[in-house]
Amino acid sequence: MQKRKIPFTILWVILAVCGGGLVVWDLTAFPDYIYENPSTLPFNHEKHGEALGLDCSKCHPGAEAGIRAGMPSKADCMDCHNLPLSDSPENEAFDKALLTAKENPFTFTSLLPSNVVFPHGLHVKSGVSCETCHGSAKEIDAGRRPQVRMQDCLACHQGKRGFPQASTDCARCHR
Amino acid sequence: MTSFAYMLAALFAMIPAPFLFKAPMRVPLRGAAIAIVLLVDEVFVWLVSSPEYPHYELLPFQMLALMLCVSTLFLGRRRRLYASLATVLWLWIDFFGMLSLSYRGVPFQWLPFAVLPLAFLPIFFMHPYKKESRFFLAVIWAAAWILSFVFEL
Amino acid sequence: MKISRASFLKLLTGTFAALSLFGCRREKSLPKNEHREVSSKPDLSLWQKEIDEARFATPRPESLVMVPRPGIHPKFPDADVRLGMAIDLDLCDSCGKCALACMVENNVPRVNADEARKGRYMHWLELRGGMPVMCAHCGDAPCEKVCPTGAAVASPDGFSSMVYPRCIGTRFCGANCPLHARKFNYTDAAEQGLAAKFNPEVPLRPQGVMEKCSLCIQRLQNARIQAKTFGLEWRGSGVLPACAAACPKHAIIFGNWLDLNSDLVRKTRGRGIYAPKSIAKFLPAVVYLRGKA
Amino acid sequence: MNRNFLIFGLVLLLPSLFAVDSALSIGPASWALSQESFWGTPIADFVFWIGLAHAGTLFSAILLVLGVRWQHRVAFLAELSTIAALGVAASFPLIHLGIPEAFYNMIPVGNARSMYVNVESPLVWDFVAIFVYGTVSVLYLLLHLFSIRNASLEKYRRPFAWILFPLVLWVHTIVSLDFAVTFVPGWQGAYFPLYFIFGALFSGVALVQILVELSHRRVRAVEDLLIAFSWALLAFWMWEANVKAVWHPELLIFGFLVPQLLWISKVREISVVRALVAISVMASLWWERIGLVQPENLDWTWVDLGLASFGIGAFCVAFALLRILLKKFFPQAFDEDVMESLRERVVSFERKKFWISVGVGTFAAGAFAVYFIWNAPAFPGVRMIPVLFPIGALCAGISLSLFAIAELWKTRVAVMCAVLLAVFAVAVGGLLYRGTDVSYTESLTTVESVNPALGTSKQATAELWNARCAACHGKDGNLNRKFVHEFYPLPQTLSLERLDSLGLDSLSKVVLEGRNYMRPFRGRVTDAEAFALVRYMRSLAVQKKGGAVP
Repeated sequence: MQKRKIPFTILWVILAVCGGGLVVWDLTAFPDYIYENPSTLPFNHEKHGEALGLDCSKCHPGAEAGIRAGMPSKADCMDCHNLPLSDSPENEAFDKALLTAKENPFTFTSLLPSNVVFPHGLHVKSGVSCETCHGSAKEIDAGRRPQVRMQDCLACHQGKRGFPQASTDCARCHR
Repeated sequence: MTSFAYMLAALFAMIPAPFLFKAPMRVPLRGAAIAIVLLVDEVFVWLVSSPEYPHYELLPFQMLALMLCVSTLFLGRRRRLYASLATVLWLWIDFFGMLSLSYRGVPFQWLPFAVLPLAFLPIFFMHPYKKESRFFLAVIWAAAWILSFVFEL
Repeated sequence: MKISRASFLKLLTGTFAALSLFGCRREKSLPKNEHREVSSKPDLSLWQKEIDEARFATPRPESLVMVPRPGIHPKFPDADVRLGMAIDLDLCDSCGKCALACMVENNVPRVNADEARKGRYMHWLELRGGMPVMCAHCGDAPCEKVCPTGAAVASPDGFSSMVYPRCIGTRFCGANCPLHARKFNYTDAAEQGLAAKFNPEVPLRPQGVMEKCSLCIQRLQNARIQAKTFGLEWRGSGVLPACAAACPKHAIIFGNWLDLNSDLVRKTRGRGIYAPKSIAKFLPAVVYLRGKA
Repeated sequence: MNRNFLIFGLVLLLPSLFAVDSALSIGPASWALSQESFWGTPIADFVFWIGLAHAGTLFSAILLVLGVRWQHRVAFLAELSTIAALGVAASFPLIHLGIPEAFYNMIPVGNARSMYVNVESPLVWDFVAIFVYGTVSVLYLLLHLFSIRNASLEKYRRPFAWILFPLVLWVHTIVSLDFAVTFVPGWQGAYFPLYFIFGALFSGVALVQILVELSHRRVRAVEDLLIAFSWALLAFWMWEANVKAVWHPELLIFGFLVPQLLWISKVREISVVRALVAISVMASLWWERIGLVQPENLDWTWVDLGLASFGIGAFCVAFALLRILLKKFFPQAFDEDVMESLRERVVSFERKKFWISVGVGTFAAGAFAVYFIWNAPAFPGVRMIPVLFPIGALCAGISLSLFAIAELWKTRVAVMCAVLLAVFAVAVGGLLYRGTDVSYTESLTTVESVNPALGTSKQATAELWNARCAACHGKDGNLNRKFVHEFYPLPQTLSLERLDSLGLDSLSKVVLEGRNYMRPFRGRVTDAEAFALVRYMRSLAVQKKGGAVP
């Protein structure tokens, strides 16, 4: 009995290390970030996108040609919302909130580190659609945020994600 | 540095080889003796060579390694162990010396590393006290010495 | 308390089940924005003052030797871009406008009085004896060889780049740079209010990393991105680093050494090309012009 | 002895913890460095302590390999000092780093970001070699301890010594290459590997001499070695003086002349003199490293001195604690008679298992080389070799230890140990592969409304049109019917004729000031962009009509 104890203890330790390791792995592996709209303006991407034939870059200037995609200013909203567009309660709530909103009602904390440049326009031109990283309008409305992970950048740049290969030189993206 | 001075260095280095391990000596005395041989080698290199020669910094130590290698031919016991250790010392000095020189732009020289390991053939596969294996070893060490100069030019 | 084997097994299984359930939780709230508040409208005269101070710390110019015209980067023999600069010492009157422009463009911090006394200025572009000296972007760069993590790495565009997040501050690159062009962030300048975010395009460097002249990499990247977005090829045209743009005498010429029509190649034709003696053998891309060839 | 060591160590260690705290919290700014001289006393202390660590290996492994009959007691003392000194030595490079918590970036494994360490850099060799040296030294010490209890393990000691013997020399060679491969004039030297090895062994022997004196014993052979090494160092110092034209008389006095006192037998009999000679040797070698790392004198701060004191204090405390700990678990190792009897033991050589282990090591090193050549973009050729040997030695040492474990307990235990080790290695490797979440503090930016300044070229204007105008006017100049039809009264079509009749100037004014349902764009587009947009609109109208684009 005494003799058999050591191997069993080791077995349990192995199991514990395996299991514990996997759990730690799971907990710390990159999850999706969930984002709550900090703005007072309720906004619905789904109702604005394909349904109206609008491009992302209408409200996010630069999203399809610039380096960064900006957020819409109040004036950008007012381009259309100066008219009562529909009589749905959602729209009325939005119009009401817009009246008292400040000049830049939407701000956005970019998860992209400030030492990295991600040229939105260049990616769109190479065939990487907005949905590739940001997800569908529905997902965006649900609060999903793109995962900014260098390994994802690299997998794509190395041609492993179905897009053409691109440079993996540090100095192309890091500054 | 001329090739003549280089050959002279080899001869000069080998002079103390037969005597150094002949007599039983106390450890501090033997250490001092080897160090003095090294010092004399340094003075010799300082006289005949110049710092422009890329292996200038290494030369006294290569001479010492050659001397230690040759001296194992005159050992009475454990010749196999000490001959292999001395050859490894030589390889060590050459490899790491050239590695650090290569960072300074001196091209890395492969030939000594092709030749010196051949010394292990007679050390391990032939009788260490036979004349032939001693001769082989001497030839290989001499070749390593010559080649590391010839291919530097 | 004595635990029987069966109950121990149950306990273990239960724990695993609980932990695995916990592991299924796969969402996370956003990280806090750690971006420090730094002034973006600081008093430029403070920076100017430091440049004037630093001039006294480096009174001697680098000794120059003649070098051949910079060409292909040895690590990228197939590249058709080798960005570089030529500084015309015949035109330069060491006004120091380039140094200030560099600091403003790249958010180079000032240092506190204690650091200044020890000569730990952060200036990417130094005036050594009135001569503008910055990283020479060597082709055979000593810093890149010894960086353990690969934070100092050559770019296929022919310059030597620095990836700050990868840097762990061994400072080997700085020790190995004969030109002493690399600067170490000894203190957290943003915390002391000595750094300013003049340029939102450039990150502030944290304490403990190395930095150096990047050839205004943000401008190069932007120019390349702009050109490629519109489907054009970019070979180093249409962009100037901050120092070259700021030079009132146009003594700093920027361009692509491999583009025979670039400003750089045309203006250096027939001129004497020099490099600091300490790094002349490392194929620098930033060189000095003096007199005729 | 243990108590005195502990007290002496704590007296030095506790105050110096302030220096360590300051070095870690303030960073490298707290000790003497400049923007030109980036390496300071921590590096000198590191080289010094890693040198002291060599003593244990010299006395137990190297002499065992060379077939010198040696006192187990001294070897054991030296082995303990190796472990303690190695721990101290390893802490200095971490203190030295600008970002100490990111040290793992030097570990040569791949990661998900395809970032591979630069195996050309001596620091990577250094990191690997010291890690391996530490691990293998601990394994060797354990083997030694278990072999005292269990004579069947004795046959593994010499094979293990054969792995450790080249490794220890390799480690210090690599430490020397940290300096020798650089372009710093004072650090260059192709002869540094040998020079550093002898310096390390010299200081290590001096340390053992002190430890022997403190345990009130006398080992003449150690004193002899001290003299022998002092002569070797003389030769190196002379050569350095010749090559670099620097002259350090203080080193020759305290490092060479003082040890020569031991030739005089009357003086040599005095215990205090022997200890003082050893201290003088150690001090001169420490000073030599300081002079090497910082050729020009910088103003030392209290942290510099504090870190030096930390080294001594931490060593003494670690050494004493190790002895107290081991006395509890391995009382035989502290038993005079047992240790004396070991000297007579016949040491055989476990040939088969040694060669299997060497094979494992060779395979591991080869696999690492292949893995790196496969993944890392530029193969550094011969510059990779320094890192290969420690990797091989680590695997060979582990495999030999597993054989010893199998001998000591059972094969099953050894297999389980191997599995556990593999799991641990995979877990750590996986974590390293995955990397950390956010590695950069100043990381996130706030995005607000921005105007992407694209310029006014034809392509840029087209992009601007698509972004700003196409929502209503359509990408092709036809109205976006999906949107406009639903919400607005239909406006007049913008035909070429209508555009021309209005004129480009007034149209660009409409863009800026707005008209009817169209809101003003002033502030969102510049005047030049507005004009370019109008021209683009006209070109679209021309295209629509079937004409060529101007």
